[in-house]
Amino acid sequence: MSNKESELSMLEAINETLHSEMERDQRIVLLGEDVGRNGGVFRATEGLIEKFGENRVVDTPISEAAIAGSAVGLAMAGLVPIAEIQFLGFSYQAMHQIAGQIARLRYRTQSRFEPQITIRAPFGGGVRTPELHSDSLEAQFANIPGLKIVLPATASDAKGLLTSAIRDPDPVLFLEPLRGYRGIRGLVPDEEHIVPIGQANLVKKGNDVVIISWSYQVELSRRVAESLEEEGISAAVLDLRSIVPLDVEALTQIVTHCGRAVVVQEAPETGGFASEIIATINDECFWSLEAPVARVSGFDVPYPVGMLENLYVPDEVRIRSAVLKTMEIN
Amino acid sequence: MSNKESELSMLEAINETLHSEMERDQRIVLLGEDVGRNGGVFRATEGLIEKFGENRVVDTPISEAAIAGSAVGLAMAGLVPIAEIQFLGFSYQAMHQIAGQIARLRYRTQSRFEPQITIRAPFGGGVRTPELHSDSLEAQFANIPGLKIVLPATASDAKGLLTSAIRDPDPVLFLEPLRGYRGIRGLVPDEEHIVPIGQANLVKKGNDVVIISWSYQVELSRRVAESLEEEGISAAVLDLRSIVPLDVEALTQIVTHCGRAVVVQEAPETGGFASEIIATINDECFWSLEAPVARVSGFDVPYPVGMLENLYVPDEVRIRSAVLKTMEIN
Amino acid sequence: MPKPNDKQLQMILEDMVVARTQAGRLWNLQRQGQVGTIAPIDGHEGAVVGAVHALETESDWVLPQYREPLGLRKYGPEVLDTFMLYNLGHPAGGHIPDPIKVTPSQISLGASIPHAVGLAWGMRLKDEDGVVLVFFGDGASSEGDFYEAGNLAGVLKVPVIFLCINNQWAISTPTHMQTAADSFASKAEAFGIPGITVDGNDPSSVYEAVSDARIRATSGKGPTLIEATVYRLGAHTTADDPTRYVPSDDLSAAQKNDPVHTLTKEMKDRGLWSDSKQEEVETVALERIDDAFEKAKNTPLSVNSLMDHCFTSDTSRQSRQRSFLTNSAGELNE
Amino acid sequence: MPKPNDKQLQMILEDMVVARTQAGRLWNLQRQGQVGTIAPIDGHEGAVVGAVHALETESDWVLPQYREPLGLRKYGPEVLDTFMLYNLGHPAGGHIPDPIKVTPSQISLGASIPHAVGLAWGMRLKDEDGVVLVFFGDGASSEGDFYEAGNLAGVLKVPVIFLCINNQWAISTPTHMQTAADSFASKAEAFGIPGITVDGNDPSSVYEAVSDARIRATSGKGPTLIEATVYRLGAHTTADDPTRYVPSDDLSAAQKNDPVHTLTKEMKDRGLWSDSKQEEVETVALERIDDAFEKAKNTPLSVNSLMDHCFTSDTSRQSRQRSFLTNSAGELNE
Ligand SMILES: Cc1ncc(C[n+]2csc(CCOP(=O)(O)OP(=O)(O)O)c2C)c(N)n1
Ligand SMILES: Cc1ncc(C[n+]2csc(CCOP(=O)(O)OP(=O)(O)O)c2C)c(N)n1
Ligand SMILES: [Mg+2]
Ligand SMILES: [Mg+2]
Repeated sequence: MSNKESELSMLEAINETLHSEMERDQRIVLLGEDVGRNGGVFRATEGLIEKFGENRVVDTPISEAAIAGSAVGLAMAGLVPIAEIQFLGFSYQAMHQIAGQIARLRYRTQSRFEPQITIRAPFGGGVRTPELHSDSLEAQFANIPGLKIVLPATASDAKGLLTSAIRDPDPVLFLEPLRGYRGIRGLVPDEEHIVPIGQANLVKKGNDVVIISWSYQVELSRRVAESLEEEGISAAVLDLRSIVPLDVEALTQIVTHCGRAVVVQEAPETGGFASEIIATINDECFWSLEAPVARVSGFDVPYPVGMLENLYVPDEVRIRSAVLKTMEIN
Repeated sequence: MSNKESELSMLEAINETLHSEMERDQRIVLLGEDVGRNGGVFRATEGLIEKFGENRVVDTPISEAAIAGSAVGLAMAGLVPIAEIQFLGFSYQAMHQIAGQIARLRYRTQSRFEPQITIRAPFGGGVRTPELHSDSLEAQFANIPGLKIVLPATASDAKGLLTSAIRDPDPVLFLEPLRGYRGIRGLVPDEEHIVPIGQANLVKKGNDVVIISWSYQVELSRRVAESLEEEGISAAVLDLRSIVPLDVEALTQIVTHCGRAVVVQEAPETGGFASEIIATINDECFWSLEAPVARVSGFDVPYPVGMLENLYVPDEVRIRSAVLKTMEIN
Repeated sequence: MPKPNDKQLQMILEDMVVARTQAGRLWNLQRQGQVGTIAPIDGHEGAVVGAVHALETESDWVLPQYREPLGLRKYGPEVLDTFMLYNLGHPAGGHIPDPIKVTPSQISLGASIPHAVGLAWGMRLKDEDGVVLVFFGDGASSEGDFYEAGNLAGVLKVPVIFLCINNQWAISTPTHMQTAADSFASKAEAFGIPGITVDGNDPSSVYEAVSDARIRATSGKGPTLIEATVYRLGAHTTADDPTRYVPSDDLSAAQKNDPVHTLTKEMKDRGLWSDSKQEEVETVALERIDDAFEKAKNTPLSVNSLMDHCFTSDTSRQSRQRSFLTNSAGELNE
Repeated sequence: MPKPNDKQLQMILEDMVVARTQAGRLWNLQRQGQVGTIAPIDGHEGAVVGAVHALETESDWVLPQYREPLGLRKYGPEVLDTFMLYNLGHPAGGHIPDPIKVTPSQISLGASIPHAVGLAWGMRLKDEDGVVLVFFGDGASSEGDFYEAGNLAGVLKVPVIFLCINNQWAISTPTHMQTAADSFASKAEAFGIPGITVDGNDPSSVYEAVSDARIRATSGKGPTLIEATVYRLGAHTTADDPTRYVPSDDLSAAQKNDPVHTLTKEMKDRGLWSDSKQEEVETVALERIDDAFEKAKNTPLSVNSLMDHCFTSDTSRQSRQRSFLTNSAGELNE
């Protein structure tokens, strides 16, 4: 195996991974709205129907529940479905299948049936989409036992984690940041690349405070952390990569080391996954804390229209200010 | 107005409230599966169709999305729908209407339309129901801005809070504990009784530790707290009554006073609302804490079948042991 | 129109009598507090058994709603054994063993219908023979899942049979409040597939309809929607009081068409059934269910069952929860 | 079958020309980065305007999907004014003022259909005159919401008109992959209501069908499903590249039936329209949309808008968030 890498956007990395995994495993079937002829509304599935044919790359009717629900049946038949929900907000239409069926199939049947199902969906703000295209719903899924929730923050991880997700015998919700599709680029290994699900990534080391985040917010957190170096603040950045399973060990280690933490999420504050991080820190390393953990979040309102988006989505200014405030506490 | 009270089960209190509110407000329309002729599968809507007729009490087809979705239209027409979802687990079928439409109607239309909608649904374990009848999904709704989430723990609050819910111009998810329908009884004012939404109830005062919970778990928490008195532990019990809005003031006050806290929920641990309580305590009264906040929860698996239920649902033993452990920390 | 021959009709009647007999015993077990909520099959026997006898157990899948399991005897004793575990609330009640092509009860109405479509689709992709038959009620037909899945199946032309058992009620909701459509079968129009209504009290009619649909499906012509009309002769479940809403005249009328009685009489008249045969079948059926019940009761259950089979391996939090459970099991499992 | 008279046809054509003209301007504004993603109405003008002209604006509601707003001129200038705010991403773009009986665009496919049923139901309960017309696409018809709502409407017999605009595409999905049903109108069978397919390129046919459905609805006979067949002449949205999937032959064929051109020609032939009229209408349409755009751009926006209108009053956490926003607004609003 060569160790060559290419610079790709996150979108290209995802597309490439779908190509190579479908090549590797004949059981994989891709289904969703506009995934075939159109190559996906963002081109994530470009070229797949041409290469693998209409049997393995299927444009479905506009029926999210039937997409998720038929994925269950495909898995029961021994196939490996990769279902696309065009925007995560429309997973609500399929919630009874995702939460009520997919997440419980193994448990309900005591492993008679194996839900080796990947659901891909873009989400997250910053690109002025219409309603329900930007909502960060990951915390709502995190409270549904039986679903793994994976959120890559780099192009390389997009490949490594998607490979793992597809091969994982458990159902994985693979959430792709809209803003990262073209906005995030990086070196990606050309050959097979596996990043195990459940291992957080310490993107940047640091001693004074750790910024904990996932998906696109990692990029912002990293920038903030780097800019803070110049001011003499040594901020670590932890990319959770997946929120279920949560890498409690990595989280505990870095929070214990730094004593201060800021959690950044784009979702509404109340009931967002940042709360779970704080609760976990409370459980695991309460006594190491030198200050309360800070949260940077969206607000407790529906994801807003375009002109208000910049106010809503956490940005470097807000993250920075939260870190500085946390550092001031004695 | 007389101050007379009657002893009622929570179910009777709910039924009585529906009767009196429908009497008071001609705009109220009740809709759901089996709510009419059958009086609801638990008899919560007993006698209503006889009194208010088939126009105001409507047995719908088995279509949760259409129940929630048509409630939006009824509200747009100026009516006040009370929709029943037969079991909260089947709100997943209506999630795109509840989360995607009802919760956003006011925001999206900048108050052109007012979603004065109450959605009633039973939930919670302990009565050996089939799948999806017992699941505690409140945290998943708490991350959906625009929904109020009210969970009464006593018969009297069931009346007082349901009255407020129905009259509230904002949409309210009113969650009724299955185990409490007949298992919880108490004195309920005969006349109009209003408990404002958003005010927690300090069920029991205490100085050493506070047990924070909602819905049926309040009853268990209260019993534990009372039994601990004999052992010289003064445990307060806070019934949140609603998780959105959350009574941050009451929460902060009692946690600050006690310095130790245990949060009890029936939902799975990861991403349950207990995490939000802990995050809120971290925000508001970190420095008062003498020990990390303890969580007593369901487990991170789907709600199990009958024979495993007692292992899953928090009981007095587990709550007690969590309180004692919290008290031991120095 | 392949009709069941006399031999098959005898087997069908036998399975119907077994189902009816075991349903009675199950009802009593529930009343004694020995098992959880039960949804009796009474009135559905002809439709369920007739349908299943038109299938090939080695190749064809059956996805039941929750009222059918006692009628699936043709698929092997494992179905009843597992069903009894299910009724006890034992986690193993969800695991009908391989290679039995039957899924456990589906509580979420309509939710199995897209599964059936996906499964049939997968079988075709794998070039497997066979069809998928999914049972659902008149009530379940109002769920979006039915329509979305039916429409998808029509487009994909997968080998699936949608079998709607119209027993006139969805708990307390009568069919005229469930839909204004001419029939449940007529909903097939929306999917561009054939729809047919058959008398579900006559297992031969159901057998024929399913056989035809099976031929259609296996020859690549796609799905069929079959509506089998019956009458729910019992309560919705052990938790239900149908006297609140079922008109007693309707019920008496329906009882005259009781599928078990009707076929028994016809077969007796034709010399294909006898009182002694009936007695023998009933006795064996009761022994069989009592055995299954005993076996189920004696199936061990460990504290670990609560955590097993969520994921293929525990997350770190699940490990912690599992240890907690194991450590405090004595205390917890009073 | 009430047909539009010549006067009405002139008004219909005028509204169609206005819609087409303004759609062009909107497309350009989007290309200049002045407004967000646009879903052009091109090809739908006849269906939308024809339908709306059969309604009574004082009593009848219109619930659009997202492609219709420019065709709703009959409902008053507020529709365009609000639509321009919407296109800018201004929160006021969701508030079409009372008493205009039009809702803002619905992004969630099919989600407005149960709203329409509930609204019509509520109007009947309140003894109000009028009907509710809900627009949705061939693609949206595959959502469970369409079927659940259609079925409920059939049972309740509420005064609603389901208007499915079949433009042959759901983004890149052609109708034969959307459903195997004979037509979208035939799905009405599943609801027990009448279904009719009309040529959506001919506004008169749509007008007639909606008029008939309106009479049915207001006389208590219940809902109607109308399928108006058109062809999407433009891209799905400004973010779409239809050359990837629309066969160019199909598109050229469709362009020959362009509803605006066809009616223009017919009306000119009949002496009811002229080039100068055309020019005048176009000029006014452009002035009108430019005005609306200017007005929208100048509509103030406060930081508070982010928090307003979630609940009737802020929760304590929302108050804290609001203060945070207001305090740091300078900093945030670079
Ligand atoms: C999605 C969903 N909604 C509601 C229920 C509650 N429920 C259980 S059975 C039932 C009626 C089902 O009627 P039908 O499908 O006709 O089946 P039958 O019981 O008549 O055999 C209802 C409403 C459920 N189990 N699932
Ligand atoms: C519930 C839902 N699923 C998916 C989408 C993404 N999407 C937007 S438009 C569209 C196609 C809609 O086609 P159709 O209903 O025919 O309307 P048209 O655009 O052709 O007018 C899709 C899939 C959405 N907006 N809502
Ligand atoms: Mg039924
Ligand atoms: Mg279309």
